[in-house]
Amino acid sequence: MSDDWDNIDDRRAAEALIVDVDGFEGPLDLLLTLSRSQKVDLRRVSVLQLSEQYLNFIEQARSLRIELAADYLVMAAWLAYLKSRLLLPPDPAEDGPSGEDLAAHLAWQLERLQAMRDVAARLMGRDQKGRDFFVRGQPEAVAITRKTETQASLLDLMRAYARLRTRDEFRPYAFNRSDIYALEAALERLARLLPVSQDWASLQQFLPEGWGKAGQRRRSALASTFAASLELAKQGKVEMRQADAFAPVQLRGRETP
Amino acid sequence: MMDAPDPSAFAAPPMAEQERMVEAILFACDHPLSAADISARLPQGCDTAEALAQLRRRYTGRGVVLMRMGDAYALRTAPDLGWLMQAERVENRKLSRAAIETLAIIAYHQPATRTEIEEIRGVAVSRGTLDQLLELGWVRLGRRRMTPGRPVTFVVTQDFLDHFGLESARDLPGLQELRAAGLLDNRPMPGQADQAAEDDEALDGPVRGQSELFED
Amino acid sequence: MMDAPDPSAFAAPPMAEQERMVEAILFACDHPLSAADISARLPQGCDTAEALAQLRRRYTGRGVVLMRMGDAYALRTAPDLGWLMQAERVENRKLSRAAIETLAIIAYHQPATRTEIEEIRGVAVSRGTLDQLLELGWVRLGRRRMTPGRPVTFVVTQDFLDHFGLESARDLPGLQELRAAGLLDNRPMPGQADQAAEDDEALDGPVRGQSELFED
Repeated sequence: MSDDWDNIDDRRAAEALIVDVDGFEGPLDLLLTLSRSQKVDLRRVSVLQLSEQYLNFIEQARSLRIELAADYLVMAAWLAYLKSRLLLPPDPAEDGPSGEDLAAHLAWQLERLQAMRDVAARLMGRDQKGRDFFVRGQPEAVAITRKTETQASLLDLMRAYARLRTRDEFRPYAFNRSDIYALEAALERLARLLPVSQDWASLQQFLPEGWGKAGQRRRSALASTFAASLELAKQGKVEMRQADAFAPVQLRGRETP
Repeated sequence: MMDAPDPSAFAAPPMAEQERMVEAILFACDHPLSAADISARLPQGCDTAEALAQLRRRYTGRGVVLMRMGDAYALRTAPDLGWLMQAERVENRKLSRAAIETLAIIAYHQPATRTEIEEIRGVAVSRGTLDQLLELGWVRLGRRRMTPGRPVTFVVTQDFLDHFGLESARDLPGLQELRAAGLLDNRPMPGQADQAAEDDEALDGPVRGQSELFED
Repeated sequence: MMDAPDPSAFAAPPMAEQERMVEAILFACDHPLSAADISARLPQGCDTAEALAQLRRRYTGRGVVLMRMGDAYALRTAPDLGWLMQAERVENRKLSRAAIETLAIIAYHQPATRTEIEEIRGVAVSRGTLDQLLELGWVRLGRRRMTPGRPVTFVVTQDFLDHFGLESARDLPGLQELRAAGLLDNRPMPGQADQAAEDDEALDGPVRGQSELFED
């Protein structure tokens, strides 16, 4: 499937051309239209004859210098191959499906497309809401209790996500998570460690593993841990001390009464 | 005026009263309600299914009829009286031929992947077609197909059933004939069978599509 | 189904038919109608007053009644059943952009930590946004992430799936699929592709989000 998604651009370009080929919606549509000239039930359509009609059409379009979408040419090549399989006696040495099998499949595809068109027309011909039958014109909402219903559709959701993932160039503010040690994380870690550390220990000793080396990671971890210890001191869960300005900050857990 | 029945009473109200309640609930509402929604609003011990069945009989042949869509119900004007309602008519956005065909393919082959839609129509699904069907609320995402690439699938919605007056996807016009004629099968191109094993589409085997909807 | 009576016919339809017509008109109209309004919609020669009288009798004691207000008529749910309508009053509130984006990120990347959400949105997530989503029941707390700080994660709920008509969050289309369905307008600028790939890696790395399912 990934192929399909990848060359969507090409395909969109191709689509624009398809519209130009006398209003046909793709090779199958063209084949279906051509098959009508045989004036037979689709099940009895002559695929050989159809292939010739198609190839003639393509030939004509080319001589008129109409630029054909790739789909049409691929189909033409395939039909030329099919024609040869149908006309030549089967080669016993060759594997693979017979020309008849391939022709039957193509006929089936055409029949299926026609069937889908027929049922689509029947569907649209059904009684429709707002045209043939109608909903209650004055829906009543005589409620005493109020309920707030939040509206959001799946489309809103998907569009929001699409918007987010495609506006990287506009990102006003972003940081690399791997080098940021969040305050919440520090708070949690300290709260977990303090009950077992009744002795004074320097702040650095509380840094999480892998964050104590140097650089941005250390700075982030230190800042968060320090802020977290202040918060815990405020809550009375930790005591802090510092011998002098710029001396190491020390802390120890405090037994809560 | 009758007394309001006490909703907290132990014994369920008589069936005639249950039917009135269901009638009032459905009447007040312009969108379909599931049997569960209705039950949730009725007093304990009510037989919603029976009340709905009675109500449906009562409205048969009336100017307003009880319609069912999926497991939900709504009152709608009788379709033969549509011509009286010129003033209420809502102009629908005109759907393109591609959109109509895509809708039909999803309805008859659901769950259908984009690739399947393209295979049947023989042309790429153009930008905006699925978008439009999703926006109308007639199509929604189904389960991803458990095949390589796990493609997204599309299925039709209750709104779709409601809009076209269908009780269920089973009632789609011509569905049985199409199935009997093998036109809903998933037939890989001959000679592609071995390749098909690695292909997105064919892994589900020959029985696929709506069958899962109907076999329970 | 009965045939639609020809509105231009000379003879008025039978009274039973006139009654159905009045019933359908009153049901579908969004405001009360006077007898003259109704007559104007009916075929020539109808006896609107008589049809209204019959309709009124028919609905006597039902869950719905024909009410007269001034010189206008409307069908209304029976006053004694008002208590059934209590759950009906619904105020619609649109989800804020911040909330829908946060929800989208959780749905696509669950389980997602707050930091991850902020990283993708590029702005801090306000407490209220997550609270709102939790309160709506669309998001709940998942397992703590086994990374430094053991941050809490958020995941979407069954209610979320129900509301958005999804069978599972895995059925949400990925970026490529969104683009293919025409839901994605801006395409990354050439040269931004690498950046995007890195972002995905960053997320998929220790996190093992759902994105791996969607981006291929």
